[in-house]
Order: sequence, then structure tokens, then C-alpha cells
Amino acid sequence: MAQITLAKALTNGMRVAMEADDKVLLMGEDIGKLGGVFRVTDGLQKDFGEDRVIDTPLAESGIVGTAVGLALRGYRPVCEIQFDGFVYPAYDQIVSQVAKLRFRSLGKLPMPIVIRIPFGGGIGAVEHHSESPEAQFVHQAGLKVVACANPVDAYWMIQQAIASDDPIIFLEPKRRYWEKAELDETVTEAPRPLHSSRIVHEGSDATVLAYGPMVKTSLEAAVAAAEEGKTLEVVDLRTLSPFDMDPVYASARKTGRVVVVHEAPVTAGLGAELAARITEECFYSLESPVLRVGGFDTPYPPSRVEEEYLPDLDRVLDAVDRSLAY
Amino acid sequence: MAQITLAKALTNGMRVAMEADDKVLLMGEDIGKLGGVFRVTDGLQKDFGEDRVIDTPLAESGIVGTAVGLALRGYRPVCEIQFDGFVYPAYDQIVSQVAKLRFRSLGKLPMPIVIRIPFGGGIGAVEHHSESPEAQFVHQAGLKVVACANPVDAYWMIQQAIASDDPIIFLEPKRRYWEKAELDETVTEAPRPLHSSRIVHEGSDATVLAYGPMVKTSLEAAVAAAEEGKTLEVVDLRTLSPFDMDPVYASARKTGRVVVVHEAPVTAGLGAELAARITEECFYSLESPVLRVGGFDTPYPPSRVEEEYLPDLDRVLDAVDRSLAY
Amino acid sequence: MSDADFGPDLGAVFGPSHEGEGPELVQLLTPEGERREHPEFSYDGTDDDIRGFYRDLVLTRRIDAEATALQRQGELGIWASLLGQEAAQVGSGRALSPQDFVFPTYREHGVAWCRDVDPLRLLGLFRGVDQGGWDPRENQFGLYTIVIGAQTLHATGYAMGLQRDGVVGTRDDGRDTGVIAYFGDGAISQGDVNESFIWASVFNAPVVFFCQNNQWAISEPIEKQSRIPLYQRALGFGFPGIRVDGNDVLACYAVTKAAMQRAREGSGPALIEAYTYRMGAHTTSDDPTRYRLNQDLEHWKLKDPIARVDAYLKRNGLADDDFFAGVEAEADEIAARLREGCLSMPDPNVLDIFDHVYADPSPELEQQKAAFADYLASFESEATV
Amino acid sequence: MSDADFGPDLGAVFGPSHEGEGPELVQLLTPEGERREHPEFSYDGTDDDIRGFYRDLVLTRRIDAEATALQRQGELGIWASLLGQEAAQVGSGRALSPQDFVFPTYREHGVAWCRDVDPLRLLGLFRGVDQGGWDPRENQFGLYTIVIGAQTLHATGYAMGLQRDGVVGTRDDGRDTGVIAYFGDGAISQGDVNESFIWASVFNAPVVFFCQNNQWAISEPIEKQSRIPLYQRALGFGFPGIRVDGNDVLACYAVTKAAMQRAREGSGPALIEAYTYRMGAHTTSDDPTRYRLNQDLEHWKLKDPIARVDAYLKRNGLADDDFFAGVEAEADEIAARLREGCLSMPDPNVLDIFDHVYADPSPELEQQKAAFADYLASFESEATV
Ligand SMILES: Cc1ncc(C[n+]2csc(CCOP(=O)(O)OP(=O)(O)O)c2C)c(N)n1
Ligand SMILES: Cc1ncc(C[n+]2csc(CCOP(=O)(O)OP(=O)(O)O)c2C)c(N)n1
Ligand SMILES: [Mg+2]
Ligand SMILES: [Mg+2]
Repeated sequence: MAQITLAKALTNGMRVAMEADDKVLLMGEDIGKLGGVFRVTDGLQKDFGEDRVIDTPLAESGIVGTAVGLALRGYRPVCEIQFDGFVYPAYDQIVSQVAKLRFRSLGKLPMPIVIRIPFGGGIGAVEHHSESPEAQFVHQAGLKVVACANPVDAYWMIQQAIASDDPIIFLEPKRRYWEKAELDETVTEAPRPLHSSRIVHEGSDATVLAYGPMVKTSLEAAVAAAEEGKTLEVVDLRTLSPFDMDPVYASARKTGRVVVVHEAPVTAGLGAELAARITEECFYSLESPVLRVGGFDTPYPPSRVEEEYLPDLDRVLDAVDRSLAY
Repeated sequence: MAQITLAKALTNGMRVAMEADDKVLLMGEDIGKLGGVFRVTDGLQKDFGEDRVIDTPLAESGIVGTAVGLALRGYRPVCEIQFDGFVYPAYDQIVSQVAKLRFRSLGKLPMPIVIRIPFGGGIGAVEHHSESPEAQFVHQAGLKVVACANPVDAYWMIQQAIASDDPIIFLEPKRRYWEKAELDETVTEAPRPLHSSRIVHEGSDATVLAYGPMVKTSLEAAVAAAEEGKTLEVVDLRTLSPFDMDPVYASARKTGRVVVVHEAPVTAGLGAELAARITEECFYSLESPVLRVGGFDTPYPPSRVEEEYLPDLDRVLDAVDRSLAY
Repeated sequence: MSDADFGPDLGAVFGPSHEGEGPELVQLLTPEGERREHPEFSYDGTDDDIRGFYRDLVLTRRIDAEATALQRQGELGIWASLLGQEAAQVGSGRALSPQDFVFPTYREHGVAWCRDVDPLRLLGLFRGVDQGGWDPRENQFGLYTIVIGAQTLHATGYAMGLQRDGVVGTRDDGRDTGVIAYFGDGAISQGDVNESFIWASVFNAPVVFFCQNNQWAISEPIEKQSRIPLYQRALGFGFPGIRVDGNDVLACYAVTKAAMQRAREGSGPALIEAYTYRMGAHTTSDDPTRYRLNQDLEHWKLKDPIARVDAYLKRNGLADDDFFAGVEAEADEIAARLREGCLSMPDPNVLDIFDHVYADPSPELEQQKAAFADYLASFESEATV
Repeated sequence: MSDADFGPDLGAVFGPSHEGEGPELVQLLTPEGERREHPEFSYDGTDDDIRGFYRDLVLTRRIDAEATALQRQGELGIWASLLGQEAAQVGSGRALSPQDFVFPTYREHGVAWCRDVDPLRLLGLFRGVDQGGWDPRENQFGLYTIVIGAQTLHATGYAMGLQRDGVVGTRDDGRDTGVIAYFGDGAISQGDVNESFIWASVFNAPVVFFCQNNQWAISEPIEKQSRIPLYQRALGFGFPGIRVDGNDVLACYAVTKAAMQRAREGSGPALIEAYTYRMGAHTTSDDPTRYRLNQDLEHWKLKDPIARVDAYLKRNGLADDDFFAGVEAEADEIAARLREGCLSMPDPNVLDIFDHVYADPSPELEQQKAAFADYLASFESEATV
């Protein structure tokens, strides 16, 4: 079984989806010959042609807006947004059309559109290339939002997202594109449903909730904590809309202490929603308030300070300690 | 002292600001001769001319994008977005330019821009005319967000927002435009700072947090509760970014029970942020988890069901009862 | 340095006049009801078709008038009247092939009529019982779109889908398919509309952009959107633009038919500016007296889209009193049915909204629905107690 | 039905050729270094100015080369090279009046040079120590804008501010002010850019849109953005568009000067398409071998913007060896200073970011800063312990 990067796992997952259903189209900037700036669509235009792997004009609203029309004609467009910060020109089409057309049509018009967004920081990039916009999409009913954290999930989740008749914001942990794992591509059954969370590290002292790039960080924190004799339970949320809360509640009841980690600024971020839900559901089980580790309430800073700005192993452990000391 | 509607109070507040500083400009669709679809700019173009009250082409990104340029030239643009659902074409300019230019310039470039948005439902309108987008703006560092709930606040807050050197999303409770109150326009001092919350009804059994249109609803709930012998403390948050949490924490500690009310869908709404903060800060004072009353996780529905969809007096009281029974 | 020295001179390009009545305006039937010849476009239909147009125009106007009345009586929350734009909509609507797909704004009641959408279905949105009650796939007529301009990108994407389906340029008239996107003079300022022009031209998509320039975007006159005629916008994107008398049903029919034919053949997009006038308020919520002069309205009344067809039919003895009486009777009957249907429209059940958010709703949303159902029930039980 | 029958015929409008080398291309200095006459535009500067251009071109290219080298050595995170676009930037940059305001993309290093922005300041963004280290109000040179097209609306709004300040069309050359907005061939597809064309024309704002068509938007060739020459886009919005040889510094200077003059006089906006070529990669992160042929590059090398000025000066004996040696020496000196400055650029203090979010920061944000400062300090104390 070969080692494969997260980026390549996405490529292969899309390839499988395109072979299975010729209504699947890829659209975006530079996704053809270049294979995308992260090479996630590498080779797909060569194999499936320019009609199915479409290099579009440089306008995100146009990409998503024409994807809506293609979906109305029976296609299943997969749009690539080149970087998180460039999804905003398409925000209106996403929020007022992609998210609402099924509702508007009383269920008659499905919107099987996937919008792929490489998100998060840590790659030393310039402004607008390191943002984490997920909370805004989760707030928009009509959308579904998922984030993969490892190559195996990337391979399966992109296929499941493309197969979904609901529009899906598919978040890819940019700085983990080059992470490797073993992937058995002979398997034909997805290991688990798309909209399910997963415990990736068992523990009993505290629960750490993460998704996308922060899953690896949290796992590292769990290892470090173990050396200090504390066992952390790490949950890879995987699905952000809808949330799969049952494993989260179970873990929270077990440990009584929860820390949520994400790169996005804390204020009005997903940590707030998770904290509110967990507190409502597990009020009497909590030994301490749910603590949130995330970006500060500033725009994403210049890359020379991003390592300090971004939540890391120490910030996670610091929060865990505060929770334990509470 | 005359009775004045909330809409007219905004008109008069803007008039005062325009008289005080000729760098203040109004921009938007139909704000000239028509005076805006809600007549909030009624008469201002006649008095200040077409150069200061600008009927723009029909494109929201253009409105906000040119406002940025005007601000860079030393003007203080006040943009009117005709309805909440139409702010999204301008979302990119708001999030990536208005919110970030000061940060990008290391503080050199102020962005004294006010973006007025009539928000919320309850007026029997068609799709996109009844939405509550506030949580998304609160999540965006670099912006400030306020919501007025009564004519007196409307009059003062719009003046304070225009005087602010930081960009402000100014939320106007659409369905309260016609609410009246006494306003003394001879006063020249604002009664309180822009970014302050305010207790609008004292009580000791539970705290209800609201802003914009839900303040009136919450006050009605307080009256109804009083008849049942329960006293509710109602806080009009007024400022959503930054939050003014001290009065909120004080009230939460006093009552031990908090209900947050807003029209926006609950998931990833501001209720989550408030619940998370209050729980972190007042963990041992809470008798029950912070409960959230808001829109369901669906797009805003057709107007014939909006009265049921929207949080009302009964939904607030129901949550209060659940909190008290906890 | 003057404009003329700097780049191509617009005057030289488009001829002397930029006025609505300028030479570039395609007109085949004058306000007085006389047929006109045009070098490029000619009406190829029969007199019977013209009688059909007359019927469409009158019935459309009546449906619109009845809806306005229903709003006044509180049966609709709002109504966007097409008064004055009947010819633009019927002419273009009748020029379409059955398989062509239509992307409307919120004012295309006349096009809906041509696509056999039950007028009653249109009322749902304005009454607030739904947000689009018809099935777009039944009549190839999309849902009304309220966010200005958004539908032009949908239309272009749909047209790209047609290309991929191999139903463009096959020379099989029953098979070749095109798309028509409606929008207004204000909408042409939106980024989305301009992006749709770019996509359509770059991919040579079979889409016709039909802009009804009714001179107003709510209170803003056309000068707030453009300083040159709107049809000229197309030239900047590399496809043809044409201005047609939007109150002339024959010209709208002929030009749209030619443009759709081009599109279906694979010759790419075109922009049609139907030069017309919004004779009513923007919507029933609007008060035009605040921003426009009555005399404009009077001027345009002389160009009424129905009067000229009426005059043409009568002058040439192509329709007798029975015909006109018949159309009137049909209009009365439709109006009555519309009113009756509107009043008896059932209110939606708030619990149903949870079912239309997702194809595959989350357990969480199901719970929200169930909890809300219990909550609502608790009142009924209270009531019954 | 063919295009020609449908609306104005583009061929008739713009002449036979749509090729880059077509007759519409304004060129005043050939690749061989020979002066050319043009009916509309002429170079009115002195030979001394041309020597100045040569110096600007060479120094700009050297600064760019040094930055590329610094990136290769890991001193910059990324660099967007202007290689090949020096003439477009120096020609347009030198055509501006001191009071004119510039809105750049992220590649306008040559324009920055003309505006006396210290090249070192440009590196901050690419090194990741800041996001724009210069004060736009000092040199009338805006911050680099990365979101494609966004700055064109800012430029138009700024120009509307100039109109309101009464510094347009006063016939006082020291007072009248204009704006120039830079963007690329890919950017012209963004809604924002098209909306800026609408605003500029409707308000007749004093803004010149300077589009450097370097043939590529990362990996996408110009055909993915437009099927007609970009300068023709302006015609659809009612203002003049002109295509200039972007590798001809004299033509770029003359055309930009004329357009800015028009704008400052109050004659409104214009679009200039500088037809050039991106001789390097999109950025240092890009790999052009994946999507374009080397032969194109070879073809364009023959049109190098510097070589032709060099040839002109030498052929006409307008500059001696000392001059060329002097420019080389100056380039070496600037490159050395740039390298030295880059290496000694202080890293930012993460705590400072909290100070630039708001003019009036919230107590809450101050608390976040203080708490984070304590957190960071805790490690130091640990370390010292
Ligand atoms: C994005 C957006 N902004 C604003 C509005 C509010 N609005 C509704 S109709 C309208 C004017 C549209 O004018 P036009 O395009 O000429 O179409 P018409 O109404 O004249 O048919 C406006 C501004 C909207 N619906 N969508
Ligand atoms: C809104 C947005 N989308 C995507 C990008 C990513 N991106 C950066 S440069 C670029 C290509 C720009 O091409 P062009 O406008 O021709 O300018 P050039 O780089 O050739 O100078 C793209 C797609 C971006 N910066 N902003
Ligand atoms: Mg109109
Ligand atoms: Mg380019």
C-alpha cells in the first residue's frame, strides 16, 4: 500500500468521481494545464478534457454563478477557489443562490455543487492566503460544510461530497497538503459517512475538538500531554455543518473538560457554537467551562509572525492546563 | 418634545453629522429623490446636493469599493445597503478591504466608513429582504458592528458611528422604523458611548440579552413575565463588535440564568458567542446553561409563516421558563 | 485633447444618434400601427400570429392589473407590475423554441404566460406563501430571481451545459437549444451581469441577454447606470448588441428569434436592449411621483404596446369585433379565475420549511422541526383545555 | 445568420486586425530602436528624458532581479517579477504629475520606482514582515492590492473625491489631479473592474485604467479572459480605449500622459491596454514550463523594452560609454543596498499586530494583547529559569 499526500489523495478521489459520473465537472482558475496552484487537479484536464476540467475567467462570482446554471442543467460542478481569501467575491452567489435554490424551489431544484477551498495559514504566504472562513458558511442554512484532516479522509470525503445532492463547502487544510499516509485505493466502500465526527485519540483527562489543520496540532498536543501523564481525547470533527455532536457530547461527559481549537479568530468562530452546545447538553458534566483556542481578533498577520499567531501545541496544552486547573 | 420615528431619528442624526462635517457623504441606491425605500435619507439630497447624497449605479460592491476610495481621499462615506440580503455582493470589499486596510497599512490608513443595513424580518417582504447577517460581520476583525433599537439610540448612534474613524456596520431594525419615542434634539451630548450596552429593564430572575428588533420583543416578554411574578433583566446590547460584556456579566451573576435572543439562525449566531463568553466568565454563577432563542437553521421563510418563524414573546418566555426550570 | 482624438470615436461607430428614437432602434410596427421595413430584421409570422400576440398582450396586461388589484386589497404583500413592457415580454417569449430555457427576473409575467406557467403560480411569491411555486423543468422557465443580475450567470452556466450536452449547433431545430436571460437597465451595472457577458463570450455560450430598458431602476433614471445606450455594452465584450423598440411586439419577436437562432446554431451570445418604459410604479410599494414627471408617462402612453397592434389589426381589417370581444371575455374569465385562486390559496405550514433546506436533512434539523412541532402543539392543547 | 448581419460589425469598427501587432497598436519606438510617427500620439520629451527612461528601466529591472535572487536564497517568501513589463510601468509612471494618485496591483515595482518609493519598502510584504510598509500619502502611491481588481473601485472612488475637492478641470496644471489604476489582463474579468468602469463613466471620474496585458493570468492565456482585444472593453462603457505597445517606453509615456491630461481636464476616464509580456514566472512559486512554450518567450525577447532604448541611444549617439557604465554602477549600488537592507530588516513583533486593527481599539482586544504578552513572557521566564 503506497504512501500518498493529502493533495494527491484529493486528486485521486476526484478522478474516481469523474470516472464514475460524467456529469462531474471541475471549474476554477489555473486548474487545467497547471493543475491548480497546489496541483490538486494535476493531470485531470489531460485525462478528462477541457470540457470537464474548465479553466475559467478570473472571477469567483462567475465560477460559482455558472456552476449554479450547470447544476440546474444536471451537472455536478466542483469549483476550486484558489485561496480562502478569494472566496468572498463569490459569497453572494454562495449564500443567496447555492444555499437557497433548493429551499426557494420547495425542494425541486437540487444544488449538487462542491466548492473546494484550501484554507488556513502556516505556509508563509502573503495577505488573503491564510484565512479560515468556515464559521460564516456554517451560519448559512442550506450549505453543508466539511473539512478533511488527513489523506485517507481527503480521498473519501471528496468523493462523498461530490456524490451529495446538497451543496458542500469542502475545506482543505492547505498546510497539510504534503502530509502523507497509507491509502488503499482498492477499497470501494467509504469507511464512514461524510457527516460524522471521529475520535482520533482516546483519553480521559480532557477533550480536544479540532478539524482540518488543527487536528495534527491537537494530536501532537495529546502526545506531549501523555508524556506529562495526561491523556487527551482528540475529536476530528470532520463535519462542521451539520455537526455530528453525539461523539462530542459523549467525550465531554467522559472527561468533563473541553478545549476547542481552530485557526479562525475566536470571536463568533465555531468554538463558540461548540461551547454553547456542549454547555447546553452537558451542563452538569462539565468540570470547567469549554475553553477556546484560536486566532486572535485581528486580521491574519504577516507571515513572519504567523507561527506565534497560530494556535500551536503549547497553546493547546496551555488551555488544557487551564481547564484542568479550573 | 416631539415624538419621532426611528427612521426619522436616523434622518435627523445624519443631517446633524452632515452639517457638522462636509466630508460626510451618503451613497446608495435610491437615496436621492426617493429618500431611500424606507425614506431614511428623505430630503437630504435636496438640502445637501447630489455631490453629497449620491444615487449610485446598481452594484453594492461598487458602492462600498468607491466608498473606500473616497475614504482614502479624506471623505467619510455613509453607504446605504437597501436590504440585508443585498449586502453580499459587497461582502468582498467589506471583508478584504474596508476591514483590513488600516491593518494592512500599519495604522496609516483610517477607514471612516459607515455601512447602514436595514436588517431583520417581520415586514411581510419577499426573499432576501428579512435577513440578519450580523454574526458574519462580528467574526471579521477590523469591523465594528452596532445595532440600534429605539429612536433615541438611532439618533445618537448614527452620529457616533459617522464620527468613528473605524469602519462600522450599522444595523437598523427594519420593522421598528415606524416606532416612535420622544427625542430632544436640542441636546448636544450623546447620552452614552457608542460601544456600550445598556440595561433597559431591571429584574432578578433571569437575564435576557437582545439587540435591534428583539429588544422590544424582550421588553414585552419582561412585562408578561412580571404579570406571572417573574422579573426579567433585559439588556440591549447595542454594540456587537466589540461587545460590552461587563453589564452582561454583572447581570448574569445576579440572575444566574441567561437567555439570548436574535432573529438570525441559532447555529453559529451571536447567541453562541455570548453563551460561550458568559459561561467562561460566570461558570460558577450560572444556575442553568445559557439558552438561545433565534431563527431556525433554515433560510428565511415565506412571509406568511414569518410570524411563527420569528422569535416572539412566547418563545422568549418559553426559554426563560426552561431556564428557570433547569 | 478631445475624445475624438482618443481611441475610436463612438459617434463614428454607432452613427450620429444615441437617442432612444435614433436610427439604431429596430422597429417593425409604428405606434400608429403601421408596418415598417428594416434592412436586417423582418417579421416572418402570419396575421394569425399577430392576432395571437394581441391576445397575449391583452391577457398579460389583465393578469397584471388583477394582481395589482389583489395587492391593493391586501391579498398580495407586493406586486411588480409589467405595465408597459408587455410587448417586450410577449415578443421575446413567443420567439423561443419549446426547449429553450428562460431565466427571468421578478417581473417577467408576460414571458411566464408565453411559457404556459399558470399565472396563479406567480402569485405565491408575492402573496408570501412560497418563493417560487412552479417547477422550472416543466415549462423551461426558471424561478423568479430577486438578487439583481444573479440569474444571468445561471443562464450562462446552463448554456455551457447545453454545449456539453451536444444540443447546440447540430442543425436539428427540434434539438438545438438556447437560453434567454432577462434583466433590467439597473441590473446591467452589477458585476455578475458583466461577468456573465465575459463567460458567454469566452465560451461562446448559446445565451441571449435580453435587457428590458424600462428607463428606471426604482427611482434611478438610466443615466445613473450608463452614459451610452445599453446595447452598446455588448461591443466591449465582443458579441453583438442590438436595440429594439420594446413596445413593438413584432420587432421584439423578430430580433429575439434571430438572436436565439444564432445562439442555437452555435454562433454565441447576443445582447438585446428592449427600449421600453415602466408605465407603473416599480412595485406596489413604490411612489414614482417622488422622482419622475407625469409628462414622461404621457409621452410613452402614445407608444402603448397594445394600442399599436389594435390599430394595425383594425386598420387592416384583420380582426372583427367578435375577435376583440372574445379576447376581452377571455381576459375577464382569467382574471376571475386568478382572483378566486388567489383567495383560496392555502397558507403554508411553517413546519414544512424544514423539509426543503436539504436533500438529505440532518438529524439535528429534524430535531429542530420536532421540537418546534411540540412547541406549537402545546398552544393548541392549552387552547383546547 | 452571421455576426455581420447582427448589430455593428466589430471588423468595421476596429479595422481588419485584432492582432497584437495590428494597426491599432500605438508604437513610437520599434524593437529595433527606430522612432515611429503616430497620427494621434507623439513623444514630446527630450533626449535627456529618454536617457532618464533608460536609467529607470535598467534600475527597475535590476531591483527586480535582486528581489528574485533574494527569494531564491530564502530571504523573501515570494516575489512577483515585473520582468518584461518595465517599459509599461516606467512609461506610465513617468507620465504622471506629482499630485496624481496611483493604485497598483502587486507587480508595479517600476511604477513605485517612478514615485520614489524606496524599493526596500516593497520587500516587506514579500518577506512577510508587513503587508505594505510605505505611506501612500507620502508618494501618492497606494498599497499593493492582492485581491484581483479591488483597487480599481478604490481608484474610482478616490477620483470622485478629487471631483468633490475641486481639483479637476480647473486648468491649473499644478492643481488638477487624476488617478491611475493598474490591473492585469486577468483582472479585467472581475466584476469589480467592470463596475469601476461603470462608476467612472457615469460620474465622468478622472481615472485612467492602465491594463498591463502581459498575456497571462498565472497559467491562463488571454483567450480565457476575452475574445477581443482588451482595450475594446472600454467602448462598451462609453469611454475611449487604446492599445499601446507595452514594451515601448515612449509610447506608454505619450499615451498615458495624454490620457491623464484628459482626465485631469475633466474629460473623464480612459482605458489603456499596454500590450506586453510576462517574461518570467507569475511569481517565484510558479512553474511556467507546465503551461507555456519557450518559443513565445524567445519571440518576445526580440521586443525587449530595454534593448530598444539602448539601441536608440547608441545608434543616435545620444549616450556614451560613461553613461551606460554609470547606470550599471548605480544599479550595482542599488542592488547591494537592497540586499543589505533586506537582510537587516527587523522582524515584526507579534504583539504589534493588535495595535493596527482599530483606530480606537476595544478594551477586549487590549486584554487579548496583554494576556498574550504574559503567555509569551511565561516561556522566556521558563527559559531563564
Ligand atoms: C443585489 C440587489 N440590490 C438591490 C436590490 C433592490 N432592488 C430591487 S429591484 C431594483 C431595481 C432594478 O432595476 P432594473 O434592473 O432596471 O429592473 P426593473 O425593476 O426596472 O425591471 C433594486 C435596486 C436587489 N433586489 N438586489
Ligand atoms: C479575487 C482573487 N482571485 C484569485 C487570486 C489569485 N491570483 C493572484 S494573481 C492571479 C492572476 C492575475 O492575472 P493578471 O490580472 O493578468 O495579473 P498579472 O499577475 O498577470 O500581472 C490570480 C488568479 C487573487 N489574488 N484574487
Ligand atoms: Mg429598469
Ligand atoms: Mg496578466
